[in-house]
Amino acid sequence: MDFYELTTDPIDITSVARRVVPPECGATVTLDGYVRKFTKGRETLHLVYEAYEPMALKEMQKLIEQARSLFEIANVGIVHRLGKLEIGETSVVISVAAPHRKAAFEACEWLIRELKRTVPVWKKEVYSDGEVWVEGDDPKYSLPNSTA
Amino acid sequence: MDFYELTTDPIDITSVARRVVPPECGATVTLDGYVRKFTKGRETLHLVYEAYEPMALKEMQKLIEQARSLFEIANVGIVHRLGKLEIGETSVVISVAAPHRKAAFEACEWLIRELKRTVPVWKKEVYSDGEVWVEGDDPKYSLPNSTA
Amino acid sequence: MSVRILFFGATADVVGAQEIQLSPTGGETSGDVFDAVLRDHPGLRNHKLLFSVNQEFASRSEPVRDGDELAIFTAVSGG
Amino acid sequence: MSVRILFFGATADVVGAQEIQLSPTGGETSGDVFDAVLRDHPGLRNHKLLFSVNQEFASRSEPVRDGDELAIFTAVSGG
Repeated sequence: MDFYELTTDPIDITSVARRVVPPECGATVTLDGYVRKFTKGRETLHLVYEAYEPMALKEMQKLIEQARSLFEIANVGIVHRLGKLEIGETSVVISVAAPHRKAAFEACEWLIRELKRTVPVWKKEVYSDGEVWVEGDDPKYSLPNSTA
Repeated sequence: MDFYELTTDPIDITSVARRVVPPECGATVTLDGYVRKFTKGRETLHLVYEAYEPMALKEMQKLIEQARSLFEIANVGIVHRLGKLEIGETSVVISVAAPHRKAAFEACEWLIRELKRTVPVWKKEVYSDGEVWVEGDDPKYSLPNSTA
Repeated sequence: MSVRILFFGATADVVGAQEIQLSPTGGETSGDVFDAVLRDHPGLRNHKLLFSVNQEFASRSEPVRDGDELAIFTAVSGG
Repeated sequence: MSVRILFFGATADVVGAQEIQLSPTGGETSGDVFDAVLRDHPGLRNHKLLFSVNQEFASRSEPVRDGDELAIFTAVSGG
């Protein structure tokens, strides 16, 4: 079973990885992204993730469908956390089970790259002296002409 | 901190992944290998893993050293389970943390491939009507001439 | 007719709201609506913007219909 | 002199022991010792074998010294 979720609760990697396991597969590859303490040398106190939730879920579902068409994989699980996250907490987990582990590695790497380009989630880095909404540097969809 | 271990206890993926996380990195890639129910259509009841333990630990250490020379990675954790494993239980976990996730994916994939070729661990598949020690099909070290 | 425009993260901060309602006279494209929002909130022009119509990434040329849900946001940064 | 020979998995099953001791007369290579084991346990020849000397993968030409720990095993299958 594939699944894709947004949650404000802490993410347990093991349970995500376990949920994608089918009996005929032997390997699961899991990407675990978490809150960095330092970004470009600046110390982050904590992060806040916000999502356009219904659209984010639709985009996650599309990613899984595309991954299935590109790679020979069995099951995919994606869980993205929202709300306030402390340093070191997991922000996203992507687990891919596949009959051959090479496909699991390739699909997992593709999924995290595309998730960062397409799924409408934004993170705010909070420092001791301010905060900033991070803007992605490689969006998949071309920016419209915004000069009115 | 790198680590490499053999254990007869169940492996918790989350704790393995968490132990390789340094504060300056943002992603960990984890390979989770587990006992298949079916191998080539034959139903496995359970597996038994045996190791040449001191040599296995040395080879795991060498793999980590080689991975460090090949990939830009921060920390590596490898835990291999020994003894009797039920279907679905994790036999091996390899977690790699890296500043850039591409290196983590590449190193993790390299490590599992090389582990299967070099670390002296053997698995016995137990069926309802017999059992067999599985022999690797791609050993790294060439087979010596064994004709006496 | 009436459409909702949603904002998230940086764009919600600029606009000072997570949602506004507009009442186009009819026949507008998504680009027309977004240009109208940018005239009211010129601070948005300091950002590279993406937009969506009914929860799908959109170009400027989508027809806008009564009850549509539009959104204006910066390049995504999840993961 | 005395050396230990360890067996694992399939090779332990063939030999019926996890460890034996041999007493080479001196000057033997690892290949000589392994050939001697194979003469005593010809069933090992049904397997593709690897061997190690002092916990390192070994060729046939390693010198064997008193107290060495040798091992004979099949291609590894962990993971």
